[in-house]
Amino acid sequence: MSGLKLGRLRSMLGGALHPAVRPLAEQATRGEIGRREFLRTAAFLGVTAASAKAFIGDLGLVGEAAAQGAPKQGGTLRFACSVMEMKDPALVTWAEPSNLYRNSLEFLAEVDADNVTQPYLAEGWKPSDDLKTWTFKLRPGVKWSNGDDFTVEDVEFNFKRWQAPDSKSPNKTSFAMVTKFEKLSDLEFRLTLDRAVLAIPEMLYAYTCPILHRKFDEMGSDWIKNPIGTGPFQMTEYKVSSIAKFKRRDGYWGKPAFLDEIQYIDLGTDIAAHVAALAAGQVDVLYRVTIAEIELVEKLPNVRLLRGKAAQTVVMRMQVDQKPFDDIRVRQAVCLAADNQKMLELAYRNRGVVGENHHVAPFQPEYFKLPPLKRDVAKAKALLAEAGYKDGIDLELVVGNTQGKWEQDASQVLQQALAEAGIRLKLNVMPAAQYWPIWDKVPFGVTFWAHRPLAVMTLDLAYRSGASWNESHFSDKNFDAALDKAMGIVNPRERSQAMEQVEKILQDSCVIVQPFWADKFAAVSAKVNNHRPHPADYFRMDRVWMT
Amino acid sequence: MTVLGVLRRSGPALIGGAVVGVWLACALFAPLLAPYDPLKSYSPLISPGGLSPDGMRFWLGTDLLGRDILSRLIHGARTVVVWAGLATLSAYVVGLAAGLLAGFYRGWVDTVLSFVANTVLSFPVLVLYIVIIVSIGASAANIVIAVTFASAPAIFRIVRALTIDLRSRDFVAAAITQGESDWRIMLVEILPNASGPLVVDVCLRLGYTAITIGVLGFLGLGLPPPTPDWGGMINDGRAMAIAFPHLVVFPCIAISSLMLGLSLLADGLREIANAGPGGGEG
Amino acid sequence: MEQILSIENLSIALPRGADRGFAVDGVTLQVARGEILCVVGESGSGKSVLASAAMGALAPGLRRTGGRLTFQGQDVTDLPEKAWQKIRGNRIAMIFQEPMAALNPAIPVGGQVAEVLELHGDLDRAGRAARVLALLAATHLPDPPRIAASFPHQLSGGQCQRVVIAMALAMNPALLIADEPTTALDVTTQAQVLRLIGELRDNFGHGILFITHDFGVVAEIADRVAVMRHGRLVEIGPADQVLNRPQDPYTRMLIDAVPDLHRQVQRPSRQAEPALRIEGLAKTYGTLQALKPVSLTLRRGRTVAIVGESGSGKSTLAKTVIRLQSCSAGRVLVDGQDFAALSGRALARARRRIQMIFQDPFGSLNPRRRVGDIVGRAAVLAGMTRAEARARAAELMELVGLKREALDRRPGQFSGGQRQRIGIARALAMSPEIVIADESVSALDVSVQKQVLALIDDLQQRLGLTVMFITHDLRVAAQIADYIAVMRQGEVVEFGEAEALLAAPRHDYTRALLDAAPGRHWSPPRLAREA
Amino acid sequence: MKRYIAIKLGEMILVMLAVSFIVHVALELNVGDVAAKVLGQFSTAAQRQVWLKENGYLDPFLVRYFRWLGHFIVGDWGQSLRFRTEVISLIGPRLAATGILAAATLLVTVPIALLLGIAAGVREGSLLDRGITVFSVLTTSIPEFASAVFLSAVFVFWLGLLPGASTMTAGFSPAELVLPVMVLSLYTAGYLARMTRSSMIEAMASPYVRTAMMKGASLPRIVFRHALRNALIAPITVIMLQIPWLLSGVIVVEVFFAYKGFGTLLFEAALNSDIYLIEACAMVGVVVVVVTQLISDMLYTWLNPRISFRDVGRREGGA
Repeated sequence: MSGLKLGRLRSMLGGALHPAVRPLAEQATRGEIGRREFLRTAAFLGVTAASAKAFIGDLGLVGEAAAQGAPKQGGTLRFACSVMEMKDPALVTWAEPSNLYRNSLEFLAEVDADNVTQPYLAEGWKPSDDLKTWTFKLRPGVKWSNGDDFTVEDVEFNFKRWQAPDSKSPNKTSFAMVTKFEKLSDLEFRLTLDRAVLAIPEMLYAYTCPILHRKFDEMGSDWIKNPIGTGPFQMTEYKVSSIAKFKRRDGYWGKPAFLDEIQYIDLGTDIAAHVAALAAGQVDVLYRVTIAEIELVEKLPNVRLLRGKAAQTVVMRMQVDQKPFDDIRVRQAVCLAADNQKMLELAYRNRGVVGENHHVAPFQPEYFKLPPLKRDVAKAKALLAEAGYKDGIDLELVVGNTQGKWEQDASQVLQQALAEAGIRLKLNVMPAAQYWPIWDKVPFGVTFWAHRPLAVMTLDLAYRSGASWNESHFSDKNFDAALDKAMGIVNPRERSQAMEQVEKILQDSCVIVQPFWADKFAAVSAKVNNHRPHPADYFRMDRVWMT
Repeated sequence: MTVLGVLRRSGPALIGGAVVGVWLACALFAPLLAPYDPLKSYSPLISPGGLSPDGMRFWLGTDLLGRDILSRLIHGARTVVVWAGLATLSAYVVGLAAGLLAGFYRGWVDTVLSFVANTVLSFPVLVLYIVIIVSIGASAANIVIAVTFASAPAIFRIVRALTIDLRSRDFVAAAITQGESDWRIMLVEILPNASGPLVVDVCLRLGYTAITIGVLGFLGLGLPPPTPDWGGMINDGRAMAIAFPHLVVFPCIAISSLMLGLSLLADGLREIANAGPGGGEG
Repeated sequence: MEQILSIENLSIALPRGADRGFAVDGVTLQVARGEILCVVGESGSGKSVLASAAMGALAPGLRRTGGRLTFQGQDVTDLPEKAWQKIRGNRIAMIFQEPMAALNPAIPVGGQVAEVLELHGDLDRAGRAARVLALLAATHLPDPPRIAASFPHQLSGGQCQRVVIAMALAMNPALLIADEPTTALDVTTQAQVLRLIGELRDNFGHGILFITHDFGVVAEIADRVAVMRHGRLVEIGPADQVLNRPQDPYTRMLIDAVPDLHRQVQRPSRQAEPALRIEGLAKTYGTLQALKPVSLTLRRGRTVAIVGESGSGKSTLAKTVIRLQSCSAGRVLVDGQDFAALSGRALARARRRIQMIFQDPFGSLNPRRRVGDIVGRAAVLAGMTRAEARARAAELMELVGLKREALDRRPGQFSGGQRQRIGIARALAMSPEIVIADESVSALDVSVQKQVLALIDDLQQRLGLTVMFITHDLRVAAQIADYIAVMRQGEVVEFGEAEALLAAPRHDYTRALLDAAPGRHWSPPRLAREA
Repeated sequence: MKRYIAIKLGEMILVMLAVSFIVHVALELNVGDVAAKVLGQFSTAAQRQVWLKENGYLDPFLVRYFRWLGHFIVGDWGQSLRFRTEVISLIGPRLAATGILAAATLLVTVPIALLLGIAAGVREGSLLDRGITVFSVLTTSIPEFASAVFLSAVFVFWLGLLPGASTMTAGFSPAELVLPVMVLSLYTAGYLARMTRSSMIEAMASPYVRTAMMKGASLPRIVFRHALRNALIAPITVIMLQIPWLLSGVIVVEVFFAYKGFGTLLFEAALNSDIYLIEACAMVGVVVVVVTQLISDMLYTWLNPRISFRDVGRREGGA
């Protein structure tokens, strides 16, 4: 992690700095905190990151640099993306549909393509020192597409909906710590939490958190029928698994979008068809390109491959309360025998960063570097023998290929590696649709974890005792406490140090084999400008233009 | 009469038999014939005939995970022979039993069995596969079950028609007048005489079953990895085929050559059977 | 006399690997205007190949290796295909064995006749239609317009053969080649077709090359006779000479084998107790009454021949008696026990008492099993060990005149006659009291037929068998039966002692059958066997 | 004939009952997953249980089956879980799309296949025959998903002539039909050509062809007037029997080219345990199969005057 040039930073940030920014900037310069973390925290402290765009090139995000030439108004963009059912945006279960309504529905905060959190419908926010009280100020002058004013009542409606006893939204659990929603004025509200949470703004950009109109339920709880939103586009057509169209609307509170129309075209489940469609000029943007198509996309004329780092990964997680994984020696043997580097090399062709079995990415702000993992087949064997599996052990790994065949490929490399230690791994590969209903039920499974701005967000969801998505059933009081501690620290450097213990407990417990952090790819036709891969695949289309 | 003796009577049968024989040999002696371990990763995406960094030559190249394609093809023959063979065999057991019973007894037995067969045949086959495998999961054994379920009715029809025909032959009448038991008549008098057309059908069905396993792989319902199977190899390499054609071309050649061999064999056997007396033997 | 067709020293080679080198071997013969030359021979004698050669249309694999073919003075030996197309159907026409199969199932027969006119004549459409109707009328088909519009499957076999003949006559050809034209027909139909062919020769003076294996037919129709054996012509001459004073030993043997309609052998006394009584046996399929109540008594050690044309119910009777199909009503009494009412184990036990010898020696033996297993199976069923069964099978083989080595072979390696012997051995293996022979000699060549009939007769004498002999051939019935039952449309119309019935038939239908028997006035001369 | 159709339709209803029951039983095995599919993989067990109860999934199996049956008969085919819309409204357009694909495929396939089959069958064993046989065996032995790769490599990526996906979202586009039709035709044509060839060979060896030859007819006349009509009976009935196959067998091609037809609908429905949609698809499938069988039988009778409808009902075999 190289430092920033302090002079450049100063010139960029100008004179009017929040007092806390300066020590941050110094930390950044010394390389103690990441560049992105600096920007994020700066924004967090009320510094708008408007001028930060100049840094994009330095941020390790290959792809779209600063705008090429002057933006052009108009045009229709065709976006290859599955068009799924999404009557209730708070209930969608995939990022894909969120990218559709993202054109019309907006969030309180935005995490942009650089992983920097920005004000959105909320103009700003301010946490208390103990991070248990958050005050949000809403943007004035925002109007719904039906002419209504956007007020704090809309926000209150959404929070109540998420937290209602019969709520089926995952938001119910993710905002369970919010004990009180207070309306302070028409454009101000305060959240009271029962524990310190650092990532409230980031959490509010989750794809289940779009702000719906306060009368959404009164109007039939069907957004497809009543597509009212605050965003720059208006939905005009919606055919599930076929096509969705959004037209630019007048009266948007922000800068009007460049595109006249966006069409989302459902190309089915086979990504080969997507690439073929892009090659044939039938679509302009691919939602996603998997590692399998990389070489092909690189060869295509008039197509650009976009690549970005993201904290997305697969984990081969073991349920710690299921035989034989309830014996830590078995889990240790699996982790020791696994070859994360080889999985990255073969299954993801080295286009990523090797994983360290603790689910914190080196490019996430709170990462603490632990000593590197060492593969030790002999020790794995010894542990197995100790656990009573002298002649090796038979395990079954369930693979859903939810993100592509590389999950299966990685599993096959794992299979080879484990075989060396006498672990006979059987792969049970099933279609994604079949895998999802059981993703958290199988004793040993491969799960894809999408990007989250902060590692603690993932850890909180997936490894805290009793957490809703705790698929491994991992439960450790020390881990929970350490995580709580880290989550209560604002200063990145201190937080990173606090993370040492969190990472170590998780790594030592051998809950997951985490082969690598997978780079993110997207592809666009050469006509498309300023489309940038977002680490979480959250695409805002209002700044994209066509030539 | 020896197998070779029969095959020599028809050019297509000889060629087809040779191709099928080569693949059978591959299946039998895969570990001896394959130059490398089919499951081991060496060096990814080497082109055909290329060398790995440590100087090993891969005549058909390596796949995405660095496994030798030639070795996987040779071992894949075993997968095809075993699983397509098993699936075909079990479909035959069911189809034969039902067909013999229906054709021999006619009457309500025939009505019921024919209705069951028609019901399954009215079911779009691929949907049948998908529904079966989605509801009982994808595994080699379940593929066998699915193929059995889907092919048995067709076999049933063939066997039933043959049985009805043979049932009217005088040698069956002779057996009846001798007071032979029904099952003996079916198994000793009828079944061996139905084997001619059935052998031809077996050849073709084996090929289609091999392809079906591949198609199921395409739909995400195939044999579990890392079992090297040709359909799966094609499917795995499909997305990268345009950048790395060798991933798909060789397994395709393998599957097509086996199909071609089986079809030629079937054609040849049919020719031999039609060639007249003497053809009924062996 | 004008020679229409002249074949000189014609040789036709068989493909390599066949059991002999030539299908036709140095044959020389002529057909003159207005004469019928019958080519007689047993199966495999090369007579059909000769007919194809005369049409210039050898089957693939055959080739001419020598000889000349002259047609109406023109050397047609090496005529190209195009030229042959102008001759075929025009100047030489053919009549086929299976008239139904010879007609295209998808085209109305009128159109098929008209096609010949279209190919060779210069008539317009209306002219052709009129000529088709005239031709159909000339072959004595009723209601020609209706026939012309019919598809082959809507016509009877005899009608189809008339259509084929009409087709052959369309261009009034000089030469007609008839290849076993009546073999597939019932005897009364056969008589009509033969009469028609004779009439044509008389009226139009065609030369006719008539291929047949049936000496009765030869006696009925031939002007001259040529006898073929293994591709060679063994004898040729006027009909009277060849039929009554044959020179060649082979011809003599053949003619000697033809059963005589007028029986000369006296059979021993016929008084015997009943072995099988059929009482009011009936069989219906849906609304079709295949067997009207039939009653018949078979006496021990005697033979009853059931005679009738196809569809008369004679086979249904046999199958119902032996329980290959169930009856709708009636009883079958064997020693007072109703065989028709048995079931289960009792039926299986009783089955051995009635056995059957089947028609088709190719279809009645399981080609996949060894003869020893087939014949010895009865013994195994009776509870003998394998070795005992084998010994018994060997005994039976000797009984039917086969060698014991035959036990290790499969049916495919035997000739038709030998297979029929194996079939007889199998039936006898059960030590039955009653044997039903269903057309058991009709698929055999005449020389073989004679041997098999003699065998059955001999066994009957030795074992005291009661025989029910189903046949369509009156000559065979006359040869073997003590009693004859004549069946028509599921009914026995006449029953009586054989000589009396043949000499003085009482029922019209019996009379008609006898009248239709080809060559009924000819008694084959009984010649000392020299061959 | 009327009687025959009535029998056939009665049979169809029986088969539909049987098939619907089988599908219900098969999907019964993972009925619990339905809630997970509707509510998302991250929903809680309690939420799923409530949903199952609300939607009647906790009732006994037979109750649910007969409830479905009752609704189905009156035209209420239920809601698709995946598309959250009336099943009945989904099927029509998808069926039409696949119908277009199937029709185009047959239009391309049939003339080519018949021509090849006849050419090969007239002279069995000739070089042309061997060539055509090898070609047709080859095309039928390349899996469709492989030929789809090769064809799109050539026509989309290399030559850039054709669109790579056939979604038809911008309305009907013949160009988007080309590749799927090509892939399907390759396979079907080979199969059909083989069929035509063998029935041509049979016809050429028949006595009536010999009769025609003995009439002095030339080879072309023999082939086209005598052999062909009889030889076509089998292939034409096979063509009809291909239609159900096209309807379901196109799944691979439709998925590959993202064609929004009946095949992809079925595929998605099956993968998502979308029970009502699967049921409806299966029912439509049965109707298509039975109706094409019916038409095939009628064609058979029409082509083959020997067969009456009574016989057709008893006819065995088929493809």
